[in-house]
Amino acid sequence: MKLTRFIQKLILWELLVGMMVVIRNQFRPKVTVQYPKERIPLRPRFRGVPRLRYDPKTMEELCISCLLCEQICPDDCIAIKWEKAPSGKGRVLKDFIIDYQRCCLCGLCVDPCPTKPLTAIYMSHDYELAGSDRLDLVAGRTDLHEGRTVTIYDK
Amino acid sequence: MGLIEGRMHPGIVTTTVDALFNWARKNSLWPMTFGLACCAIEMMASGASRFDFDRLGVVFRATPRQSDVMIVSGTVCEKMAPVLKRLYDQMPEPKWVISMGICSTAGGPFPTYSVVQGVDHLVPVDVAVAGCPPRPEALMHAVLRLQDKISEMTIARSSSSSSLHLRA
Amino acid sequence: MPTDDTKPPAGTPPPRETPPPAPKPPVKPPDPLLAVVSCPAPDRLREVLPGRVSEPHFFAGEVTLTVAPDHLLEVCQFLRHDPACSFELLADLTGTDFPDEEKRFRVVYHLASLRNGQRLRLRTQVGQEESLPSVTPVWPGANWFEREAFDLLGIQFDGHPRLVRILMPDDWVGHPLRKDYPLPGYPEHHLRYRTADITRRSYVDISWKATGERAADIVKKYKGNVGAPESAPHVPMPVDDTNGQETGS
Amino acid sequence: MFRTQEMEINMGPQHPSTHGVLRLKLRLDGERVVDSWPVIGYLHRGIEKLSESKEFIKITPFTDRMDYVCAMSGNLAYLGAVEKLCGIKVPEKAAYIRVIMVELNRIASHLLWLGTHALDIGAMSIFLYGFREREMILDLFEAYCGARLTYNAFRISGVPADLPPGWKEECTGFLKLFRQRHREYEQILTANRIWLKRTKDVGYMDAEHCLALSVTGPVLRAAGVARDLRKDEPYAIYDQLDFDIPVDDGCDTYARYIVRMAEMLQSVHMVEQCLEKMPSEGPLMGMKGRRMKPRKDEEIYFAIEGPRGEQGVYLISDGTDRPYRCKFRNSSFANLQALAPMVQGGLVADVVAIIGTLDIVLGDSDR
Repeated sequence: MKLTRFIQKLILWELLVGMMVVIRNQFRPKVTVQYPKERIPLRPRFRGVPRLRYDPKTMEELCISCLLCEQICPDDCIAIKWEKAPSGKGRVLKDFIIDYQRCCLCGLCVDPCPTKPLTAIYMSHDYELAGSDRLDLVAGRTDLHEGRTVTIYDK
Repeated sequence: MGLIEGRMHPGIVTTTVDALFNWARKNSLWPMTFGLACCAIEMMASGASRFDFDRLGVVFRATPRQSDVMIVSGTVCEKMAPVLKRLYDQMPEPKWVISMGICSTAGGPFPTYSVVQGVDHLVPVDVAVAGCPPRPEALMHAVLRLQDKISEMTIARSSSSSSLHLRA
Repeated sequence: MPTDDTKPPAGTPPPRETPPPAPKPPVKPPDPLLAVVSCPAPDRLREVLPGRVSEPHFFAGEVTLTVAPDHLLEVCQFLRHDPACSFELLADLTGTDFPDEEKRFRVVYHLASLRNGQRLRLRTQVGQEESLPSVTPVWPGANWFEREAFDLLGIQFDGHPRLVRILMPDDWVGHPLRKDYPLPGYPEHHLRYRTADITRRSYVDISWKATGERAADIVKKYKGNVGAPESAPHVPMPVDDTNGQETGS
Repeated sequence: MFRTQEMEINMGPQHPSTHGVLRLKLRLDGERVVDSWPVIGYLHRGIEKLSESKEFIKITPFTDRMDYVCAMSGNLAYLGAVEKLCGIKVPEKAAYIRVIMVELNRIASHLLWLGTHALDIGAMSIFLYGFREREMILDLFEAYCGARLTYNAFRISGVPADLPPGWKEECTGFLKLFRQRHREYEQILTANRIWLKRTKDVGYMDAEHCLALSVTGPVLRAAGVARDLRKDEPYAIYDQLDFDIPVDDGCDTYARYIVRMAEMLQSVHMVEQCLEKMPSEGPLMGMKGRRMKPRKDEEIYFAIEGPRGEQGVYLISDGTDRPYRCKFRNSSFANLQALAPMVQGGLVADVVAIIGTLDIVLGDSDR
């Protein structure tokens, strides 16, 4: 027993074992993602920046200006402007601004959204959000519907 | 600042030299490890095995003297602000700043007494990334975007007083 | 001191002589949150140090005792060393500001006993001009907690080894966790760098002036007004004057 | 003969091996550390003050950003406190999902600790391997709640969503793989003579001093005290799970390494049990609506066992839907107090190992 331990110590046994692990890992499949060329498929529940959507059938505004998302936002980054509908019932959305400079992507705004089954505000899969200026990161209603224009690299 | 910058008028010489300089600069962007908060973990993740940052020529350096770009990743607090400014001043020219995450971009979710509401009050920001924290791909996207910006730099003399001038 | 088993050894909690004090008549239906829990500490305190602490208050399975600042150290020493209580761990120490009350700050000590598996909250009130005895002789770990309470609330602790600011810069003015301190802070107290006015929705508000356009275009128009990098005033780099001042602990 | 002079050096706040913005002033006599003075607060964001102006439901995202390496347990500690204050019951299935997430995140947190700690000491490859496995856990989180680091995965009284289809299988596959990989980490490090030389008898602190300095978590367990709130004060469904508390009495950096490595395996064991025992049907939220009315002028302290130690939340209610005071007792803050006594008398090269072994997160300590 003592002899084996002595021999193990002499031939740097535990370092050899560790080196074997490293060598074994050389032949494992590579995990590196070549980002601009290939992209990791996002999971369906991935939370990118929040965006607005139209009703897919009628292409009308889904948001009913109930202001619930504005109230629940922990960062106060949502601002909604609305008017009374001409018919006197309901509200008409005038503008919807999300300040991506403040948004912490917590997803709380989607929870109370009353439009069912599709929520008007949803967490998109946009994650390439670099802007050359911080003020590029304020998204108005057009941006929220169509997505911000971002250069996508695929070289 | 180098010796030749801002001395020549735009011409065939400057464009050739520009191409060489910018190629060299943009493909070896060495950021300083300036991890402050949550985003630092994502920055580490982008340097680790899955999103290997070295592929883009981005090698993290632990000292400002050897780095070209400062990735401010995390909340900049009032106590940290002088340190950040000092480290930025220690970096050699030309230098760039990527503001990673909303905390460093605009104070983020913390409009409080101790948080600097945007690192652009301290240092000039070239690329600001939203997200809290941004995915590692988003940081890589910001680096690619910064490379685009670098490739438009010129050493030619410009009308403005600044010798290092962005044509864009 | 601590043993390997966290379960109380047989017979360690002494048999209780008196039943726990009757709670206030519960509102009906009886709230499970107000149930009385068994804790030997109040009874032991009543036996050994009568009159030092108030009657225990029970809420959600937690026991709260109120103690006057004069008796605080005595009670803490007892709770730490008495074998029936044996609160070895000071889990937390913090203060709260109640500006309307006569004694402004409420300081709580969360104690935990590993040997007996008990928790206890000690509570005391202290005024703005008064000071509390430091419990660092009893639990040395109270050092940083007391520094934090001093830093954020301005509570003075007598006998603390080194009561200096811990979270805020050394030259900060004011105690931010007080209720009369505004959340964005006082602009003149931001000593090192005066950042742009900390207002919520500053950019969003601007963009209201014209709706319907892309927000980026809107913002670009008003860029000069909102502390963009070009317009931010140049602030000279202050000297790091804290260097070397506070060495040694 | 030779006159020696003590020298003061300054590590941080921007230093590659301080794990965040910790500043450490050291007074050195040659290579020996005579005295040290940790300076924190470079990441103090005023979350406690901010919480006082927010409703209970809005504070959860901020708890993510305190202990950002293990955000799930921050969420659980805060929500547990709110549920205790308001007397809300959590459905059994939601409790199971919470425990699965917290334990997975504990593995991820320990992997990050292992990678950075080993990197500081000089083992590079373990950093890459650890992050490779950590990414798998982050993928699982992304599939469940949609975020990689700051999850906001739970809501008051439950969880917002069920596990997505196929998640259980993916998780089981990961756990199986992780047991293999865990063996590889042990093969690289546990008997490695360089690792032993760098960690044995470094940063010694016995149980008495740990308790006196309010140190909890793996540091305390590596000093021979089997203190684990999951066993001592069971919350969620930990009383239905079968697990051991790894304890070592080495009191040094190596003992903490052994304890954390064993904890990862225990977490794997716990997640496996949860996946097995979890009811397939059942409600996910215990209450409807968002308004909550806690009892006026009551205070509550609720603590869970985070990956770094006791993670507690102290709330005072004033009867409204906002807390009057919200104090987070975070383990890194208390554990950092042990840094100065630990490095005292040691070599300056060991300071890095000791910072790593405490497993501090500065967002956690500065709040």
